[in-house]
Amino acid sequence: MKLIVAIVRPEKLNDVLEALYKEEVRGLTITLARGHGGELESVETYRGTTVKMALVDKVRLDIGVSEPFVERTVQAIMRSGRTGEVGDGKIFVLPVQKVYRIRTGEEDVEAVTPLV
Amino acid sequence: MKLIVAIVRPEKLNDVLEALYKEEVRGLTITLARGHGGELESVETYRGTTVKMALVDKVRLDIGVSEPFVERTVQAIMRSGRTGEVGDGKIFVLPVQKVYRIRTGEEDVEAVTPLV
Amino acid sequence: MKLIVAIVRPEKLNDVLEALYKEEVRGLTITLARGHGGELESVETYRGTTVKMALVDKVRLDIGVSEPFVERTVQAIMRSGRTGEVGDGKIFVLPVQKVYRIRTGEEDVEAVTPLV
Amino acid sequence: MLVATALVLLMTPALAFFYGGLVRSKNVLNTMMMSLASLGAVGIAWVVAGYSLAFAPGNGWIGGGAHLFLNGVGLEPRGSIPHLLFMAYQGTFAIITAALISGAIVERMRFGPYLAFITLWALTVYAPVAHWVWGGGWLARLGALDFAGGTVVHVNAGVGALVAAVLLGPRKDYGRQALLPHSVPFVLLGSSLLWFGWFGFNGGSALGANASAALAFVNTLLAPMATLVVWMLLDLARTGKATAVGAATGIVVGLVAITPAAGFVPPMSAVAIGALAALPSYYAIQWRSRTRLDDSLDVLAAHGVGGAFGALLTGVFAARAWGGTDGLLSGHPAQLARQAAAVLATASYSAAGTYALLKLVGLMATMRAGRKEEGVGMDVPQHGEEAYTSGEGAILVMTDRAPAMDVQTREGRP
Amino acid sequence: MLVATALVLLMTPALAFFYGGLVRSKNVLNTMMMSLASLGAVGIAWVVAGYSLAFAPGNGWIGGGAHLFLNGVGLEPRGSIPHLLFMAYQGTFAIITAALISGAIVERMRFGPYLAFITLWALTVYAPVAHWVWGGGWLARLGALDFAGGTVVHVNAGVGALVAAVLLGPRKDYGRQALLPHSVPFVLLGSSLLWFGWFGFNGGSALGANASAALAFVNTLLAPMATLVVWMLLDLARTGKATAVGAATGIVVGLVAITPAAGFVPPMSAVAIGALAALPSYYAIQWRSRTRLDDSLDVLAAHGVGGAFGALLTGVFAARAWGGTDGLLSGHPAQLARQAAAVLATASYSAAGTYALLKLVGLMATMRAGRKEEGVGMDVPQHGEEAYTSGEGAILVMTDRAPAMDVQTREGRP
Amino acid sequence: MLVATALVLLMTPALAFFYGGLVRSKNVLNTMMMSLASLGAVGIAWVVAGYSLAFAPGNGWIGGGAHLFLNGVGLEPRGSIPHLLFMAYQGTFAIITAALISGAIVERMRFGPYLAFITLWALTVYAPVAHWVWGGGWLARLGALDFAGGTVVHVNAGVGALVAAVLLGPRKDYGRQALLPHSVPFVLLGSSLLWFGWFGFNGGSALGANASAALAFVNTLLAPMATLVVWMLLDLARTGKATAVGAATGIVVGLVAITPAAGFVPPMSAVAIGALAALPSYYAIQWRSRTRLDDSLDVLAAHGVGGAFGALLTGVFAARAWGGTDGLLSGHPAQLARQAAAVLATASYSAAGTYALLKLVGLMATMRAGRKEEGVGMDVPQHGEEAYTSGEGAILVMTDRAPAMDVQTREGRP
Ligand SMILES: Nc1ncnc2c1ncn2[C@@H]1O[C@H](COP(=O)(O)OP(=O)(O)O)[C@@H](O)[C@H]1O
Ligand SMILES: Nc1ncnc2c1ncn2[C@@H]1O[C@H](COP(=O)(O)OP(=O)(O)O)[C@@H](O)[C@H]1O
Ligand SMILES: Nc1ncnc2c1ncn2[C@@H]1O[C@H](COP(=O)(O)OP(=O)(O)O)[C@@H](O)[C@H]1O
Repeated sequence: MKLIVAIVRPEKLNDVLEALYKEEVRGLTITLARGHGGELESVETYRGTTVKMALVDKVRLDIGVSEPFVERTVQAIMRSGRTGEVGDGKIFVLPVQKVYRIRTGEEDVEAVTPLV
Repeated sequence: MKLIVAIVRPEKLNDVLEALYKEEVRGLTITLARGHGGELESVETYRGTTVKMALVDKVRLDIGVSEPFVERTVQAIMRSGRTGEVGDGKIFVLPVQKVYRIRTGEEDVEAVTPLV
Repeated sequence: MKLIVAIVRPEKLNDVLEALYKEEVRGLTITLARGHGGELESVETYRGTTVKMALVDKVRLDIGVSEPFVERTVQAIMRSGRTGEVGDGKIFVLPVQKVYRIRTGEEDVEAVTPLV
Repeated sequence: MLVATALVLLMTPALAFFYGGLVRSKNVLNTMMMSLASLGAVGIAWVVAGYSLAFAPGNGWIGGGAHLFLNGVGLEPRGSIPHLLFMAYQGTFAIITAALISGAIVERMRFGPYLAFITLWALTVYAPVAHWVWGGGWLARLGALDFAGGTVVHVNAGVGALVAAVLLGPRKDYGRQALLPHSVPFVLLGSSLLWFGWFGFNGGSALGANASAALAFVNTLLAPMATLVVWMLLDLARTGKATAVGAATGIVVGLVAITPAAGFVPPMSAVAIGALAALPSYYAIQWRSRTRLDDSLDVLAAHGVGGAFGALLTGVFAARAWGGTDGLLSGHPAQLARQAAAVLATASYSAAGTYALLKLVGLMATMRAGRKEEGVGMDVPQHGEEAYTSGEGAILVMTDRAPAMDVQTREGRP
Repeated sequence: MLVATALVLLMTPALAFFYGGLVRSKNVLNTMMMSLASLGAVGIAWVVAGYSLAFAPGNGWIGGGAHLFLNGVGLEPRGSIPHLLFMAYQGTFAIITAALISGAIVERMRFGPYLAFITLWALTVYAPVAHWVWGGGWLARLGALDFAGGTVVHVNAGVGALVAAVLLGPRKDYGRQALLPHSVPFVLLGSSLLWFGWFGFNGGSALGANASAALAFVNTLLAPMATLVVWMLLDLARTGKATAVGAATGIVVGLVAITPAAGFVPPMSAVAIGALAALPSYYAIQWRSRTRLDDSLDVLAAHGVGGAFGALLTGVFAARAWGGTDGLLSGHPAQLARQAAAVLATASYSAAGTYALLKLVGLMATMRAGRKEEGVGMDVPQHGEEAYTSGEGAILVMTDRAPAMDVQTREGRP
Repeated sequence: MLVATALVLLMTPALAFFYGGLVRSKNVLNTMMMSLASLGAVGIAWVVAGYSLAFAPGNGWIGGGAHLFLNGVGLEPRGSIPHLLFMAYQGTFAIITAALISGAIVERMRFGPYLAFITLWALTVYAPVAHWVWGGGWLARLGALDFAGGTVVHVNAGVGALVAAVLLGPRKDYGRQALLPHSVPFVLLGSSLLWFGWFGFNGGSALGANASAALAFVNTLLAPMATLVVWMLLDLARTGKATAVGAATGIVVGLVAITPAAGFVPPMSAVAIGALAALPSYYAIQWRSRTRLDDSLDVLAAHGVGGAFGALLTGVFAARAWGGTDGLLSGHPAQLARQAAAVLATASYSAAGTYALLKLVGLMATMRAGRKEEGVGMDVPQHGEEAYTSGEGAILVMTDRAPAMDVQTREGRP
């Protein structure tokens, strides 16, 4: 089991969700985040105060997947989240020791398999 | 040391916090998130536009615990966060290499023991 | 590769960012969170209702770093995020299996090295 | 009068913001719609029949059918203003009174039954009471003073709210979880616009830009100032902190309390009424929040108690020299008794009428939203919308296509 | 009249909130500025030349140059009010009409070209049409009825909006993603304040506090009530849910539809106009959202369709007894033809004029924001601000220092 | 006049939104309460003593005690309006003037001392200055022109704000972090409602619906339009982006600048005053933000500088033909000198008085919140509330139980 944490551009989120959908990745959780990297900073002014926004809006996806899905998921995000400009984001693959489905108490692989 | 990441329903958060409190889990961090799983999607309309909300509001808990607490914490969340309907959420248990308490610099087990 | 997850006070965020900047940590992602720990709870009243806020605003930083940076990063956060009062927060160091840069597909160390 | 009517109309949206700010964000649209829909439903009901029932010639208890569908309501003067304008002005009062009740049942009553309820309420509870006091009915003959609606509007709505809250029962999380206002600035916006609109409510009730209007106007300025000060002091004494929700509530209570008295008492008495009125409402709110009575936005405490207290104080402070009948302080305790009679009569009728209507509506349809709906919030299930959206993760549905369309949209794009 | 002018002025910020609530939060400042800037740009253009072009003596098509720079516009009466005040009142109409168009092109038009466009539009499209109807031009002579601007304001703006939406093209995500309102409470605030301000718009158009004003006023109250009710019923029938955005839209459509008729029809006809007007606009919105026509905030459906329909219904319901010329129902079908002529003439001229102006502005500057700018939202690139900020991670820049200053600030502090 | 008073009353909540939008969300309630509380504290102080000190017969420096507690203030006319109404109208001016000062010390001054300060300020600084200019005091005799309060209100508040900002010192993060407005739409709402209310402020100062009121009204419309245009152009020239906060500020500056001149200058001069007034305030703000002077919301630059500049320009543009005394352009440079004298006198007295009062209040209580309180924000420690809550994690406390109750609540529920 792995937890894939991806930071992507908010304007690309719909594309990423679509790509994941096609790869049959069904469960995921997203969080609004703000990132700091090599991106161009945007300058804003409020009355006399000029401000550089060093943090740029991003979306974070947390996706728990079983081993066979790891590569497909990563590739799908990379394909669909890319614009080629600085700021496209990162993907981290974290080891997971255990996964539970709260509703049923199922564990690990069963916990992330949709029961449709 | 483990980091327990739980995704639960926002309307269940108070119950979960209460259950954790009884298990003497004292430290945790929550984040507002939105999830996508097998839940029924809700349909909304704005003027002529009809929209399916594919993402449902969830709350994410991050709880750093020492080994002996892992099982109790997981069970407490499973008990209190369950409604039995699709969408109750998941729990991930991640390995942690090191924990620090910023205030004192304490490490690992001491770092997560409350000092009341 | 490690993922450093730090929970800090929002009023200390600017100091932490500055300290990380000096340590040449360039990439990071932040999320607004709320924490529960040993902090003094604040009491609020709305009409006849009195309420204890058990959750305090915090900021969560996720920083992916290569091994040589781990210690410097942790120390920088500890130094700059400390006030000495209860509630300063925690740092978790998680193992990471793989990192990708979405823009280029670079992996691991290259993925977190800025390309200025 | 044109301006006064516009100002009173504005009070209903103001109420929408006052109430909307006090609820949780998942119910804000539902709460606001409960006020705004009154502009449509009650407004049209008023035109069709309400006005006639309240103001057409009838007996001491109810008006007649002479003005149904605005029959015979034209531009000829009624008193000093065109009849049509008088009808419109009175209509805005009916609208806001019905909307006030919604504060007792927000976050749990279904929208359809609510609409039916307030429309019927305006016709069968509000219109008769308005007739009693302003349409030449028995309370008018008795000599009860109600300048701009302390009993007709506020006691009436407050008691209706109490009955509605009891019949619907508390919200599922009431008393278990903290149910906090999602936007206090909206509450402040609402109470400010209410104050602004109330100048039309009280000032306009003199039906002309004369000395009586000026007095009512100034009193409407002074009383809430005093209530605001006393409320902040009570807050400071109790917890050391002057709350913003409290300030907004204090302003509204002051406005309510001065309403029956506005054109009948001297200005320093208005200050006294405002100051005194803070006390019963303040403690009523404190007490209510410790009971199982989930009058969610404290309509009873603010409007019922404030209105009743104001009506009684009118009997105390009214002075012939300032346009009223002499009250207790001018040596006529009888006036106080008349005021008490008006309050009691209104409260009893409102309680009975509201009870009967809600039972009736309850027979026709389920009034209360399910527990799950309450958990999700009323906005999405009842109105198909969220108040604040980010749009992410929302999938567009093409309404003219087959059910499989969302996959198709996802894949069939250029 | 002073009050009426102030109320109409308030409509432009009200529109800013109505429109601002409907867009995504990354575009809200841009959208609101599009309305507010009209207060400056169009307002000054009106003083300099617009008023003269519309109301100075001229021929049937356009006014003259006699009142350029307010020359000869003083405190002497024009009709029953001071000439200066008449100028100001008319100016507030020009401002809001130009601002209305912005609803068609929000979230994608650059701000500078927009300013140039609406300023020119007010002078070359609005001013002549105002002259035709109210300045003694050919439509006035023809006998077309337009009490407060159904054609001049609403048909004119609606058609202009259509042309602008077509020329600019849809937003990049239009029809692909759901573009949802970021704050429905703001939409409700905007529509409520619009209603409040509209009393000045219609009530003030009688140019005095007389019986005609009272009629116009009451009709402005009744028509939107009816539209609101019908709109909610249509919503309930279609999806089972009465939407809040729908309610706000219904109110505006009712206001638009009664505008040309306000002082000419009896009150029950106002109710009828309001109720009927819901239908075409409701279905126009349903239809529009399924096309590629990205008239983003439905200016055409609400103002163009609503205004045209209202103007025609004026020809149906107008009655001499209530201040109008007799219409169809009073046995004069000719009036309906005159109304249709006015609508057609305005629509044609507005279409042609808007087209020409946008082509002209397009020659001078790029009108449309880039895809990337659209993605980021217009607020930061066009206005250098965000609507809602938390301030975290914002680095202060000392404007009087060298470019390296932010590092210096970071390190050089005490 | 009734309407004008209501409009001026609305300006104080409008100010609450203007200021509240400009601060960080953790301080918004505190900031809004600083304006709203003035409605209570200063309002009551005005009734008790302020009105008498300003308008009862006295000497050239201060009024007398004849009208304490509204003694002798009734419905008899004073000039053309009831005396009581005159008192109320003037009261709304005192309230807003005191509230304006709060912009200089938001996000750090404790609420109790603030209340004490503005109440005393209204009595000892505002009331005398109002007496000098409008109560028949020495500036009135000198012949200084101040139509609606350029010096009395704006210079007075602006200088008071400067002194308060200096004495309290900058916020702890000022100049180190970016302190950004949390809701620019609220700022726009506030400035729009200010404009709307200002028609009462300037239009009402003619004390009647006459030609002078019409002139004041139209000038209040035109001047801010010009300021808005110039401000946007200055913004575009400096950074290429027309900011929304700038537009809101520009509107307020234009309103301030025309205030002393509104009923004395021809309309094209109002345009000129509006346009010119943008410059000093714009550059004052640019300059101020680079200093250590944390006049947080630029009260000095907008109101002090704008008011002083407007008062001087009144001496330049005033014309007997339009209701004023002849000014510089009409060949009477002496008027300019008189204006300068009025500005200087007001500024000096305000500076001295504010300084003395703050020192006095500082002796009684700690005025400044602690660093930690500043970090957390003023809302929770000072008012016991948050502006925007989600309610999650809030534990209900039963107020009538023992301190151990929250555990008990957690466990003792059904
Ligand atoms: N080391 C890191 N740890 C966590 N998040 C990172 C890290 N580096 C970058 N990010 C996230 O990725 C986003 C884009 O990264 P950046 O380095 O600017 O672009 P790119 O990946 O295209 O070179 C950042 O805004 C931040 O949210
Ligand atoms: N693989 C996953 N990775 C991360 N989060 C998930 C995953 N699967 C589900 N979730 C989260 O759990 C929530 C509920 O999951 P779902 O599968 O719909 O219900 P259930 O667990 O009851 O079958 C989702 O909304 C999402 O937030
Ligand atoms: N075990 C934990 N897991 C996750 N987050 C924690 C944990 N303990 C504390 N935190 C976070 O750290 C914050 C401060 O912790 P707390 O224990 O109160 O203070 P301190 O670290 O100074 O003793 C909490 O608000 C919470 O966000």
